[in-house]
Order: sequence, then C-alpha cells, then structure tokens
Amino acid sequence: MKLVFEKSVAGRMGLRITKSDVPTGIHLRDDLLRERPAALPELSELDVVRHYTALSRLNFGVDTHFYPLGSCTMKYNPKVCERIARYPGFAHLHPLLPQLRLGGMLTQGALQVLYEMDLMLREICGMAAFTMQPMAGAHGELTGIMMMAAYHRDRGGKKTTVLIPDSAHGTNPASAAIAGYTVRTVPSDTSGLMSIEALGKMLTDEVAGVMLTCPNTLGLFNPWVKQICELVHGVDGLAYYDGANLNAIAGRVRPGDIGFDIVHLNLHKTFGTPHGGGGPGAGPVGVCEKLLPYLPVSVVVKRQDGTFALEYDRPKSIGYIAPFYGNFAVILKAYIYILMLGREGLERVSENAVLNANYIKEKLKAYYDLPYPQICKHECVLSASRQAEHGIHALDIAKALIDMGFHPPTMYFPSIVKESLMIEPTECESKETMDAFIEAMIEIAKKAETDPDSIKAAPISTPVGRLDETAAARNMDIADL
Amino acid sequence: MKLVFEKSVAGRMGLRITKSDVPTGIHLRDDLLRERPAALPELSELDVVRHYTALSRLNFGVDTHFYPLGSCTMKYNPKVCERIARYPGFAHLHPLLPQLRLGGMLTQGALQVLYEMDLMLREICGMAAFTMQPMAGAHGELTGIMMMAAYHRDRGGKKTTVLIPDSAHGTNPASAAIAGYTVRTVPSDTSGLMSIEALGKMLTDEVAGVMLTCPNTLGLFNPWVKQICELVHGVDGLAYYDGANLNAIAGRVRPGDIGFDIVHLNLHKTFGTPHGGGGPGAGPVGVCEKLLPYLPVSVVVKRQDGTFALEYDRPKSIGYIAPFYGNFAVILKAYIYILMLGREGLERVSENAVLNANYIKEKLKAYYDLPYPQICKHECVLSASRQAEHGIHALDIAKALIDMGFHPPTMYFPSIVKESLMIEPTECESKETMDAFIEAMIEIAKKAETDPDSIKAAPISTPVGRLDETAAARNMDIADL
Amino acid sequence: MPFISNTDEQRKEMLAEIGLSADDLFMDIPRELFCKGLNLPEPMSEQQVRGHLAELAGKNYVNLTLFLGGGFYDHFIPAAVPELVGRGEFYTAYTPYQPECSQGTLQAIFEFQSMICRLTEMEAANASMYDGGTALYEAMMMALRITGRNKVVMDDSVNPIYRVMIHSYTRNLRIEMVETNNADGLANRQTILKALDDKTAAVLVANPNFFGCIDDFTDLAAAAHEKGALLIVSCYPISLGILKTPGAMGADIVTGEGQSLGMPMSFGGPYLGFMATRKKYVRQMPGRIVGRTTDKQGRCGFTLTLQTREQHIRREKATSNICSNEALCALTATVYLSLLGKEGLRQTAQLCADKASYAYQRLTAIPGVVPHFKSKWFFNEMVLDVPGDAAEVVGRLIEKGFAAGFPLSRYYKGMENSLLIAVTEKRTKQQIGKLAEELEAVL
Amino acid sequence: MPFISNTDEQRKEMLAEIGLSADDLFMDIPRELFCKGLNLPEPMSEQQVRGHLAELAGKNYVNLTLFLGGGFYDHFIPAAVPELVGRGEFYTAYTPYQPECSQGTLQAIFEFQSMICRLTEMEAANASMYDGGTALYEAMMMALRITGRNKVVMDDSVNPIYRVMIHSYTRNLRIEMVETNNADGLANRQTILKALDDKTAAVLVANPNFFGCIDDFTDLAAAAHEKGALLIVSCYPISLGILKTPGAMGADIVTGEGQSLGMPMSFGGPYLGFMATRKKYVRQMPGRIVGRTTDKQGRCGFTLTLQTREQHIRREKATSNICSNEALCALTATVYLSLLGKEGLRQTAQLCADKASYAYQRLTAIPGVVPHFKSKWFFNEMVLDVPGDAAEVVGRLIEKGFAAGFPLSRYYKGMENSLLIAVTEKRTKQQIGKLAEELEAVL
Ligand SMILES: Cc1ncc(COP(=O)(O)O)c(C=O)c1O
Ligand SMILES: Cc1ncc(COP(=O)(O)O)c(C=O)c1O
Repeated sequence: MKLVFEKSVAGRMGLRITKSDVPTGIHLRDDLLRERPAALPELSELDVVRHYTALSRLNFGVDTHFYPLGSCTMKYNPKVCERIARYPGFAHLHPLLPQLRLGGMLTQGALQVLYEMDLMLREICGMAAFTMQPMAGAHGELTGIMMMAAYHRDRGGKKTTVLIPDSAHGTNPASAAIAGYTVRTVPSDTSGLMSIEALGKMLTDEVAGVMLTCPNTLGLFNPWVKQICELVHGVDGLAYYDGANLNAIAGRVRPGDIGFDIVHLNLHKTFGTPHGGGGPGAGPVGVCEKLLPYLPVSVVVKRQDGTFALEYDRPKSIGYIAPFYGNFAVILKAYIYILMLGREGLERVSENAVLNANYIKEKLKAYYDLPYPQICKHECVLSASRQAEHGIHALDIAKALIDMGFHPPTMYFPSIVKESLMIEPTECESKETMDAFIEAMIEIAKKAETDPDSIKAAPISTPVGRLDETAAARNMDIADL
Repeated sequence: MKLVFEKSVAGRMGLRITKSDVPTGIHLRDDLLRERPAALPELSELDVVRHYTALSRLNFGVDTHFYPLGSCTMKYNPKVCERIARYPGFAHLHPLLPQLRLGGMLTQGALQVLYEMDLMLREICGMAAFTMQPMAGAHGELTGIMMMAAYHRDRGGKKTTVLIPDSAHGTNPASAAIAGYTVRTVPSDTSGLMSIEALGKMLTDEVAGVMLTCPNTLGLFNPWVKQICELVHGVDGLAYYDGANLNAIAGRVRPGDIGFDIVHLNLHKTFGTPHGGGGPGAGPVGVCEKLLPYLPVSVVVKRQDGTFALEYDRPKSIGYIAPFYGNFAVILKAYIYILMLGREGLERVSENAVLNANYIKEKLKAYYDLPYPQICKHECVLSASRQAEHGIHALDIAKALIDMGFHPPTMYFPSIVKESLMIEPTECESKETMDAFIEAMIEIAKKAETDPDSIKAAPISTPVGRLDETAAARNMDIADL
Repeated sequence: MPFISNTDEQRKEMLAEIGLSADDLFMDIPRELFCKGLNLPEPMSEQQVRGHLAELAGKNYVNLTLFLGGGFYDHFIPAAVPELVGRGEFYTAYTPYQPECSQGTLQAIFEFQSMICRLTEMEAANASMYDGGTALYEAMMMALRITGRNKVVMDDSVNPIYRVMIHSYTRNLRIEMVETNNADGLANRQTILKALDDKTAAVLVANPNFFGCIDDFTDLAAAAHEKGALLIVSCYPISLGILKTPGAMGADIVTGEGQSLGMPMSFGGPYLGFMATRKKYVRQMPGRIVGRTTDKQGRCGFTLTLQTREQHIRREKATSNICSNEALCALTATVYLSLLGKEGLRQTAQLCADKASYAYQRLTAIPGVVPHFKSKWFFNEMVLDVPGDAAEVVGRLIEKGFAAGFPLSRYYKGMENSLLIAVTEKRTKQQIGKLAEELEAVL
Repeated sequence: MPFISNTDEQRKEMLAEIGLSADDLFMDIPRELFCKGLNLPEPMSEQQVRGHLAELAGKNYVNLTLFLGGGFYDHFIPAAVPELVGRGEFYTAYTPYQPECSQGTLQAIFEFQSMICRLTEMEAANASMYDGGTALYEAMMMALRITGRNKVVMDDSVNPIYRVMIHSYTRNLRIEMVETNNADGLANRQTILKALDDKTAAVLVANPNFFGCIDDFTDLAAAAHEKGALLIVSCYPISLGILKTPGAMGADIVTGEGQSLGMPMSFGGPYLGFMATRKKYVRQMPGRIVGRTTDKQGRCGFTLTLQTREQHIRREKATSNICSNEALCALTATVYLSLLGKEGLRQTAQLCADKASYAYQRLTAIPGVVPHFKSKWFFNEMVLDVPGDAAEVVGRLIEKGFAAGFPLSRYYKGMENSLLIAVTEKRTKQQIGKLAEELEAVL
C-alpha cells in the first residue's frame, strides 16, 4: 500500500487548529528556528482515516484470528479494560500532580489502583512486594538484576556472574549483561530441563544469581525447581523467576513459595492486556523480604488514615528506573482483569491454558515430532524435522498456516529444538477453534509429503508474499526521507 | 460466513451477570412465563468480538471505500461527532426527565442543542421554525404532509390530491399516500425538469400541495422553481421541498426564500451524520409562518430568563409523531458538524460537491451517455444504454466497480433515465480518488466492448458473487429459527 | 476546510480541465434566488466544539439514580457492544443495496430478524422500524391492509405515548378507533370484547403494559381470530427473557421498543422499533427484509428481498414510506443479545423482576404508600399511590438525587397520586433502600 | 468464566480424547509446591468493575487547569487518533514477526521511523523505546559502544528525571559521569568543553531543556566531534514544529519523549521513547527496526530487519535487552502527526510559544514575580521566581483549581522560589489571565 507520504497533497489539512486568542507570531531568534517546516504528510481527516483503517485490515490480531504465538500468551483483551482506561479520571491525570504539595490527595484513585495491584500480585506470586514501574518484561528483568546487584554490593560480596539456561528467552542474558554481569549458559538435559549437574558445577561464589523460566520455554515444569533455588541460595546467590510463563500455574503455584527471590511478570501476557503490535506492556517485579530496601522509588504506601502516598526516601533503593509509576494504563487494565477473574478465575485460567496446550500436543504428535513427550504446561513445542526431510521447514509451515487463516506459532525458538514450532493457545480459545487449527496442521503435514511446492509457495492470500529479508538488511531502506 | 447461531455452544456465556443482592427467584405465575428460554446464541466475548469484527470486514463503508451512492450524500462522518455523542452527559440522559416537575432544569444542555439546531436550520433554509422529531427523511415527509393536511382541514378546504414529479424519490408518493392523499404524478419534460405545462394543467382546487426535490434526482436545478411555488400558491396549495439534495445549494439558496412552505432535511446526508448501514437518520421539518401552529409537540422554547423549556400546549398541533424529541444523538452530531463548518464552510461544501459532480460528469461523458448534458449540481446521472447494446447493463457496471474497489453509484434510479447510474461524489472526496474512479469507469466502458464476459462475471473479489434474488423472494428464507 | 479534501490548487485544476469557472457551477440558478450569505457562527475547531459540548453535557443531570421507565430503561450495556458497533465499516455504510460488498450489514440484519423471531416466538421479522411507537402504528396499518377493515380497538394500558402518536398518524384516515379503559391495570376484556366485531381489523394490547402489569392474551387472540381480526401485541424485549411470548399467546403481529437491548437512553433516540409477524403476512409487512439465498457457485449469502412491497418500487402503493430505518440500532441489539445469550438474557430479566419486587416490598412498607392496582403480577415496573400529589413528591425526590418514577396524572386522569416506578438490573439493593428512606422522609 | 470459551462439557470431551484427568494436567508439579488457594476478592461482573473504577476515577482531580509540564504535556488529541488506534486489528496483534500478516503494523512503524527522521532531520530511527528517559540512557550506551569509550558529560539542564534514571542504570557499570551545572539556564559551554576530552564518548544535552530554554548546539557538536565524541540531544517533538532541529545542529543521536504526540497523560504511561541517528550508526542502535523490501513478485512490503542486533538472536551480546517496546504508542504518534500534518504541527508549536509568551508577560507583570534566567528565549515553558516558597504557592493555587507549575526545589537546590510553568495550545487567554489574577492574589 502507498505510504502516507505518497498520499500527501500540498496545502491539504486534516485538522483545523484553533485560532489564537493571544498576540500571535511572537518572534523567536531566527537562528533558533528550523529552516523549513517538517516534511509531514498533508492529508484530510478522511485521507487519514482511510489510510490507517486500510492498514489495520492488513493485520492479523486476536480479534480476527487464532494467534497461538508461543511464549507470548496472546489472550483475548477484554473491551471493558480499554473503555475504563479511557475514563478522563485516569487518562487526563498528570503524573507530576502527586509530587506537588498535598498533591497526593489529588490522585487517590490512581494510587489505590497501584497499591491494590501490588497487594494482589504479592498474593498471586507469594512475594513480599512489587514495583509496578518496569515498562515491559525485559525492563523488569533489568530492574530485577539491578536489585540483585545492589543487594550483593551492599553485602560487600564481589559477584560477577549470572547463570541462565540455554532455553531461556534472549532478554534474560541481554538483561543480565547490560546490568554489568557476565552471563554463563547452563545446558539443558535430555528431558528439556536445565541440567542440575551442570548447574551444580557452575555454581561458584562469583554467581550472583540464576535466572529461571518455569515452566520453561518448552512449556515444561522443572520438578527440581525448589532444589535449584536452594542450590543457588547455597552459594549466596539469588533465584530469579522469569514470570512470562506464569499463566501455566497461576493460582496454583507461587514462585515465592518455591523459593524465588525476584519475580517479573508480563501483564500483557498473563494478565490479558493488549500486545499493541509490540507493546506497550508492563513488567512488574516482585521481591522477597530481604530485597525490599532495594525497590525502585517511588513506592506507594497506605497511611494509617487510609489514604495513599508515594514514598521516596529509601536510601538503599536502586533509584528511578521509570519516569513515574510505570505504564499506568496497562497496570489499570490488568487490575481490572484480575478483579473480574478473582480467585477461582485464576485457577480456571491455568487449568484451561494447560488443557488446551496438551490437547493440541496430543492431537498433533502423530503428525509432527514431539521432542519432549511429557505433559506440557501452557504451551507445547513441536518440531518440523520430519517435514524438513521433504524440504518443508518450520517457516514453510508457518506461511501455509497464514493462508489457512491462522497466525503462526513461534518459530525456531527455543533454539535447542530443531525446526521448533512453539504453540500456545491460551485458555481463551475454544475446542472448535483448536480443532480447526489442528486440522490445518494435519493437512499441512500431509501436503508436506504429497505437495510440498504448494507449501513453499505460501502465503498467497496476503497483500505480499515472502519478503526478501537479506535485501532488507543489505539495503537498510528504513526511512522514507 | 457461519451465522452467530451456528457458532453457539451449549452452556457458554459471554457476560457475567452481576450476582443478585436481593431475595432472588420471586415467583411469577407459571402461566405468565415462557416455557423455554429464548434460543439465543451461547458464545464467549471473544466469539462475539471475532464474529462481528469479521462481519464488519465484509462491508464497504465510507471509511474504507469511495461510496458515490447517488441521492444518499455519503459524506465522511467526523470522528469527533461519534465521540461527543458518547459523552455520558448526553448518552445517559433519560427522555422523560424534562417531563417531571422542574425536570426541564435537569436537561438544559440537551434542550439548548435542540433549540440552537432549530435556529441554525431556520437560517440555512429560510424557514420560520423546525421540528427535530422526524426520525428519517421519509418520516419528515409524512410529518410535513400531516401539517399540510392539518392546515387545509383548518381552513375547511377539501383538498384531496398531492402532485409529485415522476423523477421524485419513492418516499414522496408513499408519504403523501399514507397521509391520506391521492397522489398524481407530474411528468418531466425533455430537459429532465418537471413540466410546467403539465403541472399547470394538473393544478386544480383539489391540490393540497406539490412535493418538489430541487435540485431534483437528476441533479438538475429547476430555474422555474420560484414560479412553480407561485403557481401552487395560486390554487391555495402548499409547496413542499424535499431537502435530501440540499447539499447542492447549502449556504447559497434557501428553500424558504424561493417560496417553499414545508422543507424536510436529511441530517444523515447534508449534515454528515453516519448512515449506519441504513439508519438511524434524522429528518427535521421546517415550516413557514402560517404553518407554525401545526408543528408537532413538544416544541423547545427559550424563556426570558434564558433557560429552555418544552412547550406542549399547542391546540392546533398535529400532535406527537415521535416518542420524544427525535433522534437526539443524530441531531447532536449534525449540530457539531454545522458548528465546525460555520457559514463559510457550508458554502465551500456546496461549491465542492457541485464541482466534484461536474468533474466526474465531464470526464465520463465521452464514454457513457449523458441524457442531460447541462451543468449538474451535487450529482450526475449517466446512462449505460450505450453499453447495454453490448449486453452490459448498469447492474454489470456496478458489479465491475466493486472488484475495482469502489462502491457502485445508485442504479436504475431515477427510473426516467434508462440504465441510469446516479453518481454523487460529495465534497469530501479528493481529485485523486475521483480520478481513480473515472479511470475505472473508463476501463469498464472499454471492457464492455472488448471483453463483456469479464464484466458479466463480476464481482469475483467479494465473499459472494451475484446472488439469486428471485430465489430469495421465492423461498422467503428470512429468519433462522 | 476540515472535511473537504481538495485544495484551492486542485479546484483550479479541475475547473480548468472541465473548462468552467467557479461561478459557472451555479449559473443554472436564477440570480435572485441567492441569499446574501448566512448568519451562522464562525467555524469552530475540534478543540472548541469539544469544549463547548462538554460544557453543555455538564448541564445535564445524569447522576440521578433512575427509577424512571415508562417504556425506556436504564439497562447495563457491555463495553463490547459500542466497541463493535463503532467499527467504521458498519456505521459508515448505507442500506445494503449492493449485497456483494455489504454482507456484513446484511448477515447482521438477518441475525437480528432471527433473534427477534426467537425472542417473540414469531415466524418473521423485519429489519427495523423507527421506534416502538411507529412500529405499533405500522402494525395497525398492516392489519388494516390484511383485513381490508377499518376499525381498531386499543386498550389504554398501551403506552400512552404510542397511543397519542397513533392518534396523530390516523387523523386524516377514515379509521374507527375504539379506546378501552384498562380494568384494574389489565387490558379490559369486557369492553374489548364488546367493541370487537366483524368490522374490526385489530386489537392492540401490550405486555408488560404501561403499568408494568403482566397479562396473557391467549383469550383475546382467540376472540379476535373468531371475528377475523388480528391481535397486535407491543412488548418489552428484556421481559421476554422470562415472560410468556406473544407468539405463544397467538399474536398475529408483535412490535416493541428495542432501546433496552444495548442502546443508551440518549434523550430519546435513536431507538429501535421492531416488528414480527406470521409468515403468511410477510408480504404486507413494512420495512426492509433480508433474505438468505445463494450465488451461482452455491455459496450462501444475504440480500434485501421482497422489495416489491417498498416505496422505491411501489411508490404510492407501498406498504409503508419507510426508507432509512434504524439499521445500526438493530446491529446494536444483535450484538447485545449475542453477548448476553440465552442464559444472560434470562438472568437479566429475572434480576429486573427480583429487584422490582424487592422495591415493591420496601416501598409499600412505607405508611401511606399502596399499590394502585390489585393485580400483583408485574415485571419490573409498578404503579404505587403516594399520599399527596405524585408529581410533587417526585419533585422533592429529585433534590435528593432520585428520579423516583413517572407521575401518571399526565396521561391518566384520576391518578394524581400514582407513580410509575421502574427497576432495572442496574439498581442495587442499597439504592432501592435509599429510595425508600428518602421517599418516606419527603412524604 | 467470562474469558474462557470452553464449557465443562468440552473440557470433559477434550480430557477424554487425550486420555487425561484434570489432575493429570498438573501431575508434573511436586505436590508440596501447590498453594492452598489465593486470598483474592470474589470475581466482579463487568457492571461491578465499571462501577468500582468509575468511583476510583472520581477520586482523581482531573479538572485542574494545568500549567504543569516538566517534559509531559497536556496537548490536544484529535478524536480520530484513539478511534483509529483503537481498532482491534492494531492493538490485539503483537510484534510483527510474520510480515505477511502484519503489514499494517509494519508499514505504520516504517512511517513512524520516517516521520521521526523528518521531524528531527536525522537519517534513521527505530520503532520506539519505552520512554524519553530510557531512550536517552540507551543513546548513551550506544555512544559507549560506538566510541569504545566510557566517559559521559551531561548538563543538568537535561530533565532531572532522566538524569536520575541514567544514574540508576549506570550504577554497576564502569562509566565516568560528569554532570555540569547549567549556565543561566543553558547548557554550560565552559564546563562541558572543559570536561570534554578524548576519553569522552558523548555529550548529553536537551532542547528545549528542562527549563524550557532554547539553545543551538552547533558549537557543541563541532567540539564533540573534534574530540571523537558524539553529541546526544534529547528533544520535545512538538517544539520541532518550529525549532531548529538536532539534525541541523549536527547531533549524532536524538532521543525524546513522544507523549505529546497524541498520548494522554495517563498518570505516567504508557508513553513513547523515540531515537534517531545517522545511518552509519544504525547497526549500533537498540530496538526494533522496520525496513522496506520486496517479495518475489516485486511487490513492496515491510519487515523487521537488522535483527542480528537484538536480544533474541545476539542474547548477551545484543545492543539492548529491549523486546516489547511501545508500538501502539508509536502508531498513535504516527496517526497524530498525519492528522496535524506539516502545517498543523507548525501552527500548534507556534500557538504553544505564543501562549507561553503571553503567560510570561501576564505573570511577570505581577509585582515580585520575575524570570529566573536572563535568556528570554524559551519555547512553551519558563522558570519564574515568586516571593516565598514556590511549593507553598503551588499548594495555595491548587485550591483555586490551578496546577500552576512545578516547584524546582525538588531537583535544584537554591531554586526554592522557582516555578516551572508550562503552557500548551489548550490553554486559553482567559485561563492564563485567571492564573495571573489568582497568583497575584495568593502572594
Ligand atoms: C520467556 C520470556 N521472558 C521475557 C520476555 C520479554 O518480555 P517483554 O517482551 O515484555 O520485554 C518474553 C517475551 O516474549 C518471554 O517470552
Ligand atoms: C430525494 C430523497 N428523498 C427522500 C429520501 C428518504 O430519506 P430517508 O431514507 O432518510 O427516509 C431519500 C433517501 O434516499 C432521498 O434520496
């Protein structure tokens, strides 16, 4: 489709700007002004509405398609959350208000949301307290590792290393690294779980902590997770829980009870907030008792008189990691989501998420390799290596699915599985939908043998076919100037 | 696509109903209750969202396509109007409030909108007052004719007939008929205008009035319109102005100045409110001085103290024609639209609407028959009779346009033009858009000669092809029970 | 100009290309017909209109606790309803004259027709009427056509707003209108049967009626049919979540106001009239009708059908003059009913009834507050008599933040003390209790 | 359960089909790890949460007239922006890993990158950062990588919130941070040039800076480049409607907070960090980048590119750990900028400047109210000194319905009397006048 710039017509305007009611054209020194106006498009409101409406229609989204993108927990996003986030009482609230004299009293409603969200997440995860400030999961990881570092610094220990299993999401090593740690990778054993021997060998005094995703990115729950935490604590390290997969155990198992010291959650996964085409999300971080002093400022507290306030005076805090209180509107949506589910709801969520994943796994294992046949949790990882023998790779299967009206699963991650297809249906999807998906997958598996070319040609139903990624990287055509 | 009922799964629920906080299950007499619950679908919120999102994507709308449906004035519908109509201060207002003791004071904002809208429409049309109650154009026609009848009844005259040109929209004769009048049709002359001789002959004492659309449905302005009004007044009849085409002359010519006694407007045409897939609209009716007593109740008045009130005590009124004050939210949107255009805006609207129509007419007249070559107003009517010689009819051209990404013009209306294609671009559309449409029309005209079959096969890009309308009428499959 | 795409540049180009000047565009209009320019306000920016309208909205008291009904109710509207109906593809389209590019609207209307049939237990429904009142009027006209008769019997327990509308519409028609006075809140069998004769085209009744009372018209249906007349029932769709259906009673035409199915009150509109009937009468039904059919490849699709009834084809002989109707409101009701579903609607209706009977107990416990009618069978609305002028009492309660009900004196003489009180699922036990306290206090 | 589609029936079926019991599903988890059930509130219905949250929203004072800025502003947002961004196809999608079914998101991001480049007059931009603060931090890290150096010079006229964030993030890194004190409200040339040496990776400045003062960093760019260091400029995108661009000044990396481009203030987020740089540095840039390419049929399309920089491929060696960013906010900014367009943004920026200078005149006319800095070149925000404690004064004005500004004592010692006052295009002459009156009254 034409770029918005290509639709521009000189002199056209989309919005009437209010006439000035003050003496206009005050003169700023010429050398402080730009030479020509920014080359933004010139369009009517109709042009803009048609352009972006048309663009939206080129997308697959949860509202339009089954979207079993593994590790991303693509739930349905309740419309009521979107509506409430638009309430002027929340949307028009300036973040600096509470920092004015007595300003806290002007934002009691918003502070209550943050405070109660903290309490509910504590209860769900078994942690001593949460910070709502991290603006995504990876940001939460960084925040968590920064607290880990502050803790060790405080105790004078010279810890240099963070251990991370090879099945971990890329953000884990990246976060540990930019926080200043050396990252060492722990291999997985044949059962797909982090190898305890390997871990044992690597657990030295330099180890500041271990980052674990449980269930891991294969959708497998590590039965030794408690022991692992103890091992880590044994070398005075901290156990970090990547909560991106909490949906599998929500309401049943609490990372804090297992022994984890730091937990980050992805509200845009487990708690139903929209993924927005790649954010905004929110990555609250929970910590155990001994890490409380290191939480970022500010912290929302409840006073004796029942009012809420922001606390800044925390000498051991790692400081500011966000300009204010996190992605408030996202936190608000997750807060609503939890209130609507309540206790029983959360248990139903994990039950159905796990049932759906196992249903797909069992229905497809005859047609695709299943490297780890045991019970999975919220997602299952298949391998297309059998199809690869006919030249049909995970990528080809993904593209064929698009033509059949399904968003593809996550491909080639985790990398420890060859030709991996990581399928996460979530609890929101129905048997009918999954049956249709299963049928499609089976048809593709058959076609892989009988008519591989048709799969190689996919997708044909989309506005564009497979794109030349190498040319993209080579040409670096990344802006229309 | 599957019907919503076919997606239903027994026991599934889309909305949690609030638990009752009162003693529940009060017992109504069994024989007053229905035997089994209504067979409504059972779906999750996700099911419902996917179903209706998918349905919406099967539509062409102004937000997605050029929609030059003649006589319907398919303008862009400003998003700000939709937003304001959702303000709780308007949306949550119960219509009976002002009928309570002092209730008028509870709804001053809404009453002010109605009052000022009346004033602005008076100014735009040159009428003495408007009623906002009619819920569509045809409803406005009926209301207008009812006032016509009340006026004549009052003066004891026994008028039985209403004259309507053959080019009129079907609602005109239908409205006059259900109001109790005999309808007689005035033929058009060779120039496409109502024949004045014919009218003169038909103007007898039984004539209660004449209904005129000006510019008419051919998009032609009748230069004798003032004289026509005089002729009608000559037999003590009333001149009715169908304002569905006001967009052509808005801000320039006022029906009241011409001599019309009754005017109805289509806010969903001239004043930019959404067409909603077939309503809701609004059809306010304006009258001249002498018809004021007959306006429907209630009437919004402004008191000396500047407050607004509803007046019911109007002995000569034709009474209630709507439950309350009309389609308030629609009136509100039109009110906003007029405020945003202001005086100059309205003039620009008609100028651009007329320019766009003539541009298309001139660009296409070499390729399609143009029965009335003179300057047109807001729309132009072409004829496909030239193409019909190759077996390509207006219908075929319409379907071919769909495949090329355009909503077709109005077909086969007005019926006085064979194979008519009635094209109304509106002022909102740009030269680029119209040029693309013109190109498509030209390509079709050529194909009609070179490759008629491809046109006969259209549309092929839509979820369904041409439907079997006769079977539809025969089978009367109009409900899934 | 905000809503005009072309630039002056482009206007010049276009005029040049077609060899006209700007003035030429209007040269067909006699000079003397032009006005000297309108006296309208200066154009406002979006920022300005939003400020202006926010101010006006602020002058409307929407924070009263509503016990006001009278046929128009404050029901809960799930957020998904406006979100879906608000998609541009739906609301910026028009009447689906071109089915191939309008299947979204067409299928939704077909689903609406089907849901109305399932709700009312009738065989056929149309795409919508303007509102409940015009729907009832159109039903009456339809009965006149079907029977070829010109007498109508209507009980005054039918919504008085609808009755006055019908009187307006029939003013110039030769129709004999017999209006019967309700018998203790129910349709008056005695007078209705007396008036019912073989010149009678239809009997018009409502369930629940304007007083909220519930009835079973099986007897009236039989009596009407015996005389060759039709029974027309106006109903409140939410109540059909639990109440006996007009279809089951033997009604021939069913109409109603659909506002309660997901539409905000919006100070009176847009609302939604619906109409259902028996298959044999479909060709006399007014309004749009969508039918299911197939294309050449046998794919199922939807299209407007039976258009030969309509004004654009039959002109003065059409079954009605209606053209634009309330399509988007019909879509709203369809989405609303899909979300609530079978069980959700049942529960909602039950909640309304439960809370109303709770209110009945709380309010009639107040000394001096007594039910006006004997019949204790009502749905979610009731008529209670208060000591003194009901209108007065309502006025006093408004100051307490309650719209406590509708005083019936406006439409029924002799009911100066009567208050029509409505309770929906949105009202809480606490609000009802507060109303009782405040009412007792102001008496 | 509202958001779970399957019924008990279906669960049974599915379990049967795969031969498992409900308990089996969790048998891989050691018993002792299960909790005894959570202590969470009872599930609420949609009706209940809407009531509850409306109540909480009511406890937030959003009716104050805002002269509060500090990098986060109350700009006008056209209705079309949320309407379009609110389309399900946009906000229920995720990172466009599958380009063929994500062209909508991808093209929008490409347009965003292009608009950021056109605004800042830079060559390349990424798909977004979390916010203006993390964007500045990432820019600094990027400069360290590019130069292989570890010293950074930052003037304290940069937003103090960003500065404290950078301090937090660099706590465990061996980075030498030199913070210079502004010279009368502008970046302090003297101290910056003194600190700038061949160990310096970057100089960090802002325009307009936190005080609202406008500067031209051409000299600093030259000086930095001479030492092999980069110039990083944090900017306020609305101001670029009229102000000289960082690109024109010779900046190497430009970052900023995009909230002002159509995002509500929402009590602190979600907001939008943006980053632009020179083409030669793209491979060191963090975050997503969308590129334009073609398919086999030569059709132009968009795809994520240069992913070898990113965490999911490079893991601990990635340029950043960022994964989910602020895509929907980037879309919001793109739609906003498309609607305002070239002329609309220019006019909006001019309005902000005009109204600010009007406020400056009105406020400095009050006895005792004086500008804190000599430089009279500011955009839409200014520092004024009031008699007495500025925080006190603000407190008193809140009671009058004004958030009159931000007291600087919180971040700058010695500025106890200083107030940072912001004026956007939304403020009217009348509101400004009223503020002046009230301020004079409370002094
Ligand atoms: C296991 C895991 N950890 C961390 C992340 C990072 O979360 P975010 O994208 O919100 O930064 C993801 C996101 O996909 C994930 O799947
Ligand atoms: C000329 C004319 N008159 C009247 C009408 C009827 O208006 P409505 O559809 O609002 O009833 C129309 C609608 O198309 C029309 O074009």
